[in-house]
Amino acid sequence: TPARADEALVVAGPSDPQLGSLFAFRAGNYPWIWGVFEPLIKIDEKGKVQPNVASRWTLSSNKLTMTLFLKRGITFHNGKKLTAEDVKYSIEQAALATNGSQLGFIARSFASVDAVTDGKLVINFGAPTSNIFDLLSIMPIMPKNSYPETKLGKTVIGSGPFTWESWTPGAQVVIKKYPKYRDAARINLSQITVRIITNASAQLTALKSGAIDLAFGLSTVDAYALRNDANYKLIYAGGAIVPLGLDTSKAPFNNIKVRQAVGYAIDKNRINKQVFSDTGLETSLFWAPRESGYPKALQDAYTYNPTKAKALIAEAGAAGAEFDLQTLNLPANAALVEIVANNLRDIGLKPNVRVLDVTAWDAKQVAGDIANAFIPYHGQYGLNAATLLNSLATLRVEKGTTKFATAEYVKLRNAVAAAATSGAKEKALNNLSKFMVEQAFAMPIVMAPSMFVHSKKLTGVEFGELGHTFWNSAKLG
Amino acid sequence: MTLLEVSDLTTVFHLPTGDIRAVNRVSFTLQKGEVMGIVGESGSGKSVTARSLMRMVRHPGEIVSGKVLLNGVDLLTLPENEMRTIRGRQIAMVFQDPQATLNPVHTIGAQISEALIVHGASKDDARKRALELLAQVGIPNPESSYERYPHELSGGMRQRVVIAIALANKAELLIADEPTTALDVTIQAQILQLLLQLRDSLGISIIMITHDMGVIAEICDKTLVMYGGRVVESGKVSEIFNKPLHPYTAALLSTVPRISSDRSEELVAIPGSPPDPANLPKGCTFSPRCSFAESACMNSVPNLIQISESGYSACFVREKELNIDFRPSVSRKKKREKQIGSDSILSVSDVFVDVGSKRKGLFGSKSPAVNAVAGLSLEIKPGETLGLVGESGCGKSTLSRAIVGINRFTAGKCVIAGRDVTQMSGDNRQWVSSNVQYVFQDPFASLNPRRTIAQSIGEALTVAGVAASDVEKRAAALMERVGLDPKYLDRFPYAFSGGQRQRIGIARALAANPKILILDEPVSALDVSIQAQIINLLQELRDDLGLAFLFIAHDLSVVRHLSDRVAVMYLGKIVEIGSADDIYDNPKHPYTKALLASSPEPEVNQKKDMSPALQGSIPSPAQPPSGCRFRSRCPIGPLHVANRSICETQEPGFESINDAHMAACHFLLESKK
Amino acid sequence: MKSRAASRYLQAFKTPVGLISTLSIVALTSLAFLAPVIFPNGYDQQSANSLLGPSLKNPLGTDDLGRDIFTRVVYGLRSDLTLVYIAVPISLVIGTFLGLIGMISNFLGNLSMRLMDFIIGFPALILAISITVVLGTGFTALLVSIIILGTPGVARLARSTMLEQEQREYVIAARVLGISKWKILFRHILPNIMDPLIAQGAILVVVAIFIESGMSIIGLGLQPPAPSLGVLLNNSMRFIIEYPTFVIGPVVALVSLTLAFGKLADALNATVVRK
Amino acid sequence: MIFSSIAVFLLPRLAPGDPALAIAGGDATEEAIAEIRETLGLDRSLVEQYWVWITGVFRGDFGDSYLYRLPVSELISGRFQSTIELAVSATIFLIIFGVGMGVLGGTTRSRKVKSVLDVVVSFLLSTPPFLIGIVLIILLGVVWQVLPISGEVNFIDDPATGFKYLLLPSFALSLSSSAVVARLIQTQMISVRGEDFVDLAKAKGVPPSRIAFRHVLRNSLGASIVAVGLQVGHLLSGTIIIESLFARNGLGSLTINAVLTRDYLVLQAVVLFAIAIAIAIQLISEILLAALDPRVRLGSE
Ligand SMILES: Nc1ncnc2c1ncn2[C@@H]1O[C@H](COP(=O)(O)OP(=O)(O)OP(=O)(O)O)[C@@H](O)[C@H]1O
Ligand SMILES: Nc1ncnc2c1ncn2[C@@H]1O[C@H](COP(=O)(O)OP(=O)(O)OP(=O)(O)O)[C@@H](O)[C@H]1O
Ligand SMILES: [Mg+2]
Ligand SMILES: [Mg+2]
Repeated sequence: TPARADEALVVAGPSDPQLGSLFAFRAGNYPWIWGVFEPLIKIDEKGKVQPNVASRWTLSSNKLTMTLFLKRGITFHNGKKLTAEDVKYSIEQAALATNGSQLGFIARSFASVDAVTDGKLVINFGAPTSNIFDLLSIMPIMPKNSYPETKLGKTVIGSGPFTWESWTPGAQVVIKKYPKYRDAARINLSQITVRIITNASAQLTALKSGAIDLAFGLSTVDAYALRNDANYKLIYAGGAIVPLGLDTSKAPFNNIKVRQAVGYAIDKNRINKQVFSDTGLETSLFWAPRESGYPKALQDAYTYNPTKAKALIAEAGAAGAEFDLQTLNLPANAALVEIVANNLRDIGLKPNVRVLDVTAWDAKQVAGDIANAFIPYHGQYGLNAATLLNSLATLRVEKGTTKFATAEYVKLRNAVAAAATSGAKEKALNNLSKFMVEQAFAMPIVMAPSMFVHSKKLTGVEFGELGHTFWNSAKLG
Repeated sequence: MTLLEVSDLTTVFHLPTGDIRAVNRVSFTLQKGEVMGIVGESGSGKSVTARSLMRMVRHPGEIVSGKVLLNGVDLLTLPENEMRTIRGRQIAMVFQDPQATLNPVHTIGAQISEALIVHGASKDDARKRALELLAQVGIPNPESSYERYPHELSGGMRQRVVIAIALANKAELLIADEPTTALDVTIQAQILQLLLQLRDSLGISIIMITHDMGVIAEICDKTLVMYGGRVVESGKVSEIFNKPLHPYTAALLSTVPRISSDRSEELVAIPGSPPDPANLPKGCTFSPRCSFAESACMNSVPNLIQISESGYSACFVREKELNIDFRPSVSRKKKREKQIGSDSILSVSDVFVDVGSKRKGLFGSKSPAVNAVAGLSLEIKPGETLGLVGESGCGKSTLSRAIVGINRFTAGKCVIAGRDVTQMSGDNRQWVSSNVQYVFQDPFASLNPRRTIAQSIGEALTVAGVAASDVEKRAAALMERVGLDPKYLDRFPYAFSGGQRQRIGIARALAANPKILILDEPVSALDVSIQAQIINLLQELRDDLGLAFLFIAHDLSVVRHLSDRVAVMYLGKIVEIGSADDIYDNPKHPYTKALLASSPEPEVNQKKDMSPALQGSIPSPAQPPSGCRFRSRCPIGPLHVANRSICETQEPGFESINDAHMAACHFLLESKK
Repeated sequence: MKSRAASRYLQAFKTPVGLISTLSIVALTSLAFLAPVIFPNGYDQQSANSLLGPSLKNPLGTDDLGRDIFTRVVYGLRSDLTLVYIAVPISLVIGTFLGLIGMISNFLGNLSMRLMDFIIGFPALILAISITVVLGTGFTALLVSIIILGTPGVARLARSTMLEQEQREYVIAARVLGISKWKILFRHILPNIMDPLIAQGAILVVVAIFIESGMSIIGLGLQPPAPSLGVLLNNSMRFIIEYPTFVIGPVVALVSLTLAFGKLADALNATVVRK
Repeated sequence: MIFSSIAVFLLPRLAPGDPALAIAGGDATEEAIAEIRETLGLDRSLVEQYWVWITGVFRGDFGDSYLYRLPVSELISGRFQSTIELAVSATIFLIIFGVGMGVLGGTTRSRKVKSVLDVVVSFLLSTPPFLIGIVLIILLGVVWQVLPISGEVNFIDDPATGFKYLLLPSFALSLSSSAVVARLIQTQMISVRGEDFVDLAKAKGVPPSRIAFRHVLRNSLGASIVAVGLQVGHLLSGTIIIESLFARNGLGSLTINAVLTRDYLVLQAVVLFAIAIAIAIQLISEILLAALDPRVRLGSE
C-alpha cells in the first residue's frame, strides 16, 4: 500500500541528536538513527543475528577472518552506491577514539579490514572476536569520508528509509521518507518529527495531550503507569545495567567479607518494585539471560539477607564504617541510591550519599576513580559478555572504577574473550561469573529495561536491543 | 452681605487611641469681600477648619456637627456630587506648600484648564481663560508658561499658579491655608499683595490662615484666634491688636519680637507649650499657661461671648472684669551688658563652597561647579553675635556647614581661634569641633530617635574628653543649664516637644564647651510661643558663657533682637554688613531695603505700603548673573534705571559707610525710598 | 533602648496579619526543629508499602520508597528552615557590610556596588545552577547560591538607607561633634537602618525558599536522602497524576511558610519601617 | 562588562568535567577524552582560550558549540524567537495583570474587593512560578484539556495556534511577577493619594475617577515602570524552568543543557546576551521614565 500523505509521525526524543557520537550509545540518536542509517546486521529480540546491509557472512575456521557480503542495489541518499569501501570507512570511524564509541575497542582490535570488491569485505581479527556482532549491529554505514560533514548537522547521509530533512537544535529533527529507498513501497510513514523534550513529565503531558505518538524519555513510573491504559502500548526494549561498584583498593571494601555483606544487604526486590515498577530483572550477573552459556544458577547468588550481611560485617569488624556512596543525577539512580544507602545503614554501615551531575560523574568514571562505593548507569544491557567486560568502566581492568585487577580476574576475562566454541564459552563464563560473585567487587542490582510508550494508533515499530528504533514497518492509524 | 455662616462646626478624628476633637464648636460669619484671618499655633485646628468647610477632611476625620451655610445653603447636608460642583466653583482653596500642591507630571496650563473643564468648559475656552488667569496672577509670558511644568517654576510662581487655579471659576470664597509660610518674605509680600489686588478687583472673600500675626496685621479685616481646636477670640484686626480680649491673644502679640521693639529687654515668653489635641485640659484649654487663670478656668470651658459690636471672646476672666488689660505688665529682665573681644575668633575670607554634585548623570557628564558660597568674607569676635540674613537658597547653611567641615571650602581661608582650618584633616577637625558647635533648625531631625538623651549628650561629652565617670554629672548639669529636668535624661526624643528638643540640641552643642555656636534657624520650626523661650535661653547662655554666635534666621525681627552685627547675604555673597542698628535703621543696599520692606510687622496702626519691594526670585547659584549678582532683581538696577550697564559688567566692591557698616553696590548713595 | 525596639516590633506583632504570621512561623519552626523528638526514627524509614494514600498511620500517605510523607515534610521543613536561618542572616550581614562600606571608603563602596550590579545582571537561576555545578549538589551549594543571590538586594537597600541617613541632621550633628566615622556608623546609622533590613530579611526567606525549591525541581537540591520541601515537591511531581495526594503536604508546607514570612514582611513594613 | 565576561568565562570552568566528557561519555577512555579535548582546543591555556573567545566576541563571532559543533550565534538565534515570544507575551500579561490588579487595589473603595485582591496577591507572591505552572498544567491541560501544555508553534507562522501554545506558559511565568507589580502599584497609588496635589484636584472639583487616573495613576506610573522593568528581568530568568516544564525549546533549556554538559561557549554567550538584555531593559525603562516624568526629562538633558 502506498504511504498516505498524512502518515507523518511526531515522537518525543529525550535530547538533541549527537552527530559526533553516532558510533556510541546516545539516547538522542536512538529515535532517528535507524531511519537515516542502516546497520550491517540486526539482532532480534531472541538475540539472533539477522542480515541487513550485509546479506550474509562467513567466519574462517580459526575464527580469525570474517567475510561479509553486502546486499546489492543499496544507494545512499546522495544517490551513490553503498560499497565495501564505505563499510570499511565506517569501521575506521568506529575505531577512532575521538568518536567515542563504547565498542571502539572491538574495531581497534582488528588486524585489517579490506574491501575486496564492491560487495565483499574481509575483516582479519587479531584474536577471536566473539562480540563482533555487537559492533556491527550498532555501527551506522555512511559514505566514505562523509563523517566530518555529517557532524555539522547540515547534510546527514545514510542509506536508510528516511532522509535527514532538518534539525533545529533543541527543537526537533525531521526525517522524510526516502522515495528511492529499495523498499520504498513498504514504508508507510511519510515523515517523522522527533521533538526534543528533555523534561520527562513534559513528555508525559505531551503524550497525554496527543501532541506526540511515541515518547522516548518517560520515567519508569510514568511509563509503567500507562501499561493498562487502552490508548497506549508499553514497550520494553534494551535497558540498563545498574550495578553497585565497590572500590577494592580502600577500606572498608578492600575486605572481601564486607563486599559480600553488601551483596546480601541490598533489597533488590524492593528496588525493583519501587524504582522500576517491578519491570526489571533482579540479578547478580551482568549478562543478559539470552547470552550463550548464561550461568543461570548464579543469577540469584545474592539475595536479600540482612542477617547474614550483619554477620559478615561483624566478622570483618567493619560495623560503623563510614564511606562515600556516589551516583549520578538520573532519576532512577537518585531513587535507587536512597534504597541502597538505607539497606547499608540497616546492616550497620554508614554511607554518605552524594549525587553528582552527569558530567562531573563522567569525569570521575573516565579517570577510573569515583568513590568507595558507587552506582553507575550502563545503558548497554544485552551486549555480549566479552563486550561488556571492556565497555563497562565498572568491569574494566585498566582504569576500572573498582580498581579490581587481580591476575585471576584477568585470566578469567581473557578466557571468556578467547572462547571459541559455545562449550568453551559456557565454561569460561561460568568460571568468571563465579569468581565475580565471590569477589563481589561489582554487583548488578537490577537490569532495567528501557520503556517506551506509544499510542495505539502507531503500530509496527521495531525496537533494537538498546532501544534504537526501526521504522521500516511502522504505521499510523 | 453675609457670604458664609459657620456655626458649631465640630470635626473629630477617630484614632485607635481615642477621638481627637481637632475643631470644636467653631462659629463665625464672613461678609462678601471681607478678608478674614485664622491665626493660631500648630495643631490648633486651622487647617482642619478650612478642610471642614470644603468637606475635605482626611481619613479618619469626620465632621460631627454644625452648619456651614454658603449663601444660605448648608454645605454639610449636600450630597457629594453636588458638593463637587461647589468645590472649585464657589469655594476655592490655596494650600501651604506650592512644591507639593501642583501635579508634577502635568503642565501648569493643563492644571488650570482642568479646573475649568471639570466644571463644564470646553477645551478651547478653558485654554483661553487659563491664559487670562496666568496673566492676571502675574506670570510673565502666559503663552509659553502655559506649557511649562511645575518644577520649572520658582516657589512664588507656583503659588501664583495655585491661586490662578483657585480663581479659575470666579469662586466667591477663597480659602488660603498658610499660602506664604513656605515662601521667603520677599515672595510672601508679592503673594499677599496679589491676594489683596484680587480681592479688590474681583470682590471675592478670603479666609487667610496663618500663624504669623504680622500677616494678619498686613491684610486682614477681621480674624479668629484659635487655640486647642476652639476659637478663643474673634474680632476686627484693628481692635484685637490694640486691645486683645483674650489673654492668649495678648500673650501672642507680645511674644513676637518686632523690628521696632525694645531690644534691651528679654522677650515675653508664654510658659509651657501648646496643648496636645488628643489630651486637652479639662477647662479652658489655655488655662494651664494663662497667668490670669482662676479656678473656674480649670474646671469648665468658657463660651465665645460677644463683647463688642464685632468682638467675641471666650474667657471667664474677661466676662467678670470688663476692662481688664491682658497685655503683660510684668517688668522684663533687662539684657545684661556683655563683653565683646577684639581679636576675631572666627574669620573666613574670600571663601568658595562648591555644592555641584559630583555624581555622574545618565550619560556620564560631570556637572560644573555650583558655588553656593562665592567669595565671601566675614569675622566674628569672641562674645559677639553676628546675624546672617538672606533669602532661602542664598547659601547661609552652606557657609555654616563648611565652617564646621561638613562641606569643603574650595577656595579662601578659614581661621578659627587663631588656627587655619581651611583644610579639614585630623587635628584641624578636632580643633574645629572643640571650638565651634552647631544647632540645627529642625529639632525633630537633629536627635537620633534611637538614642536616649543621655546617650546623645553623653556621646558629645565623651568626644569632648570628659572622663566617663563625670559624664553623667555633666549631662545632668547641661540639662539644667538649658532648663530641662535631668530626670528626663533616660527618655527618647519622641517623648519631648519641639521646644524641649531644641533645648536638648543646644545642650548637646554646649557639651564640647565651644566658643562659637552656629545657630542655623534655631527657632523657625517652632511655634511663636516657644520661639521666645528659646531666644531667651540662647541670650542667657551667650551672656553667661561668653559665647559668640553666628545666628542665621529668616525672621528679621528675631535677628535684630539677638544680634550685635548683621550681615545680609545674597546669592553666595555678603551685600551689606554692619551693626544691627545701622542695618535696620539705615539700610544702604537696595536688597537690604527690600528685605526690610517686605517683612510684615504685627502693627495695625502704621500699615506699611504693601507694594512688594522685590520682583522675581533668587537665581540659581549654578548660573549667577554677571557683574552685580543682584542686578537681575534690583529696583535701582539696569532693569529699572537706564544706563546702568556697569552693574552687568562689574562686580561692586564694598564701600564703608562707617567703621563697621559696609555695603556692596555701585549706587549706594541713591536713596530711593 | 532594647525595650523600645522590642515595643516597636511588638506593634507589628499586634496587627492581626503580624500576629498570625508570627504565630505560624513560630509554630512551623518549632514543629520543624522538634522533628527529631516527634519522629525519633528519622526521615528515612523505608518500607515496602510505597505510595499509599492517607491513613491514620500515615496522615499524608507514603512516598515511592514507602516512607511516611508527613514525617518527611516535617523534616523537609527543618532542612528549609535550617537553610534560611543560616543563609539569610549571613546575607544580611554581608549585604549590610557591603552596603555600608561606602561610608568608610568611597572607592570600596563603588566597587562593592559594581559587584552587586554584576550579580543582579547575571540571570539568577543560571548563576545558581553554575554555583551548584561548581560546588557539587547539596546543602553548601544551596547555601552559597542563596547568599550570593540574596546579598545584592540587602546591599543596595543598606546603601540607599545609609546615604539617606548620612544626610540626616543627627548624623551631621555627630560629625560636627567630631565623632569618628566608625562610631557614627555603628551608633547612628546602623540602628536606624536595621528595620528595613529586617523586613528585607523576611522577604529574603521567601526568596531563599523559592531558590531551594526551584533548584530541587531541576534536580539540583539537597543530597538524598535528606528531604527538603523542594525535594519533596520534585519527588511528588513525578507522581502527580497517579498519586495526587503526595503533593499536598509539600505544597501546603511550602506555601504556608512563604506566606507567613511574606506577610510578616508586610506587617513589619507597615508598622515598624514606615515610622 | 569585561569583568562579567571574565566571570562568565571562569565560573563554568571551575566545575568538574568538560565538554569532551559530554561528547565522549563516561565509558570512554582517558586517551579518547584527551584527543577530543585537543581537537576542541580545550588543551590550551585559559588565558589563550579567553583571548580567542573575547576577540571573537568583538568580531561578532561567539565560537562553535562544543557539543553541537554549530556556531553559537546560530544556536542562539534558532532558540531566540521562542524565548522572545514567551517573554513578550509574559510581559504583556505581567502588565495587564500587574497594572490591573494594582490599579484596582489602588482605586477601589470596596473592602471586599480589596481583601479578595489581597488574598490573591499574597498567594501569588508566596507560590513559586513553577508551582503555578504545574497547577495550570494539571487543571487546564490534563484535567480539562482546554489549552495545549506542551510544545510550541511559531507565532509568526500561525498566530492563533501559536498564541494558544503561549497562553499557559506565559501565565505561569507572569503571575507571581504581576503580584509583585500589583503590590507596588497599589502602595504607590495609596501614597500618591496622600499628596497635596490630589487635595488640590479635589478642591478644584475634579470627580474621583478623574483624580484616580489623571492624578494618582499618572504619578504612580514611574514606579510601575521601574517595577515592571525589574520583573521582566526575573521573567527572563524564570523562562529556564518554565520552558522545560512546557517543553518549549527556548534559550532556557539551551542554557541548562549548556551548564550540565559544560558547553562553555554557549553558556558564555547566553549570559553575555542576558546581561545585554538586562542593560537594554534598564535603558528602556529609563527612557520611558523620562518620557513620563518631566522632572526626569529635564534632569537627563
Ligand atoms: N489626618 C489626621 N489624622 C489624625 N489627626 C489629625 C489629622 N489631621 C489633623 N489631625 C489632628 O488635628 C489637629 C489639628 O490639625 P490642623 O492641621 O488643623 O492644625 P493647624 O492649626 O493647621 O496646624 P499647623 O500650623 O501645623 O498647620 C492636629 O493636632 C492633629 O492632632
Ligand atoms: N548638595 C547640594 N547639591 C546641589 N545644590 C545644593 C546642595 N546643597 C545646597 N545646594 C544649593 O546651594 C544653594 C544654597 O543652599 P543653602 O542651603 O546654603 O541655602 P540657605 O541660605 O541655607 O537656604 P534656606 O534659608 O532655605 O535654609 C541653594 O541654591 C541650593 O539649591
Ligand atoms: Mg495647617
Ligand atoms: Mg538653610
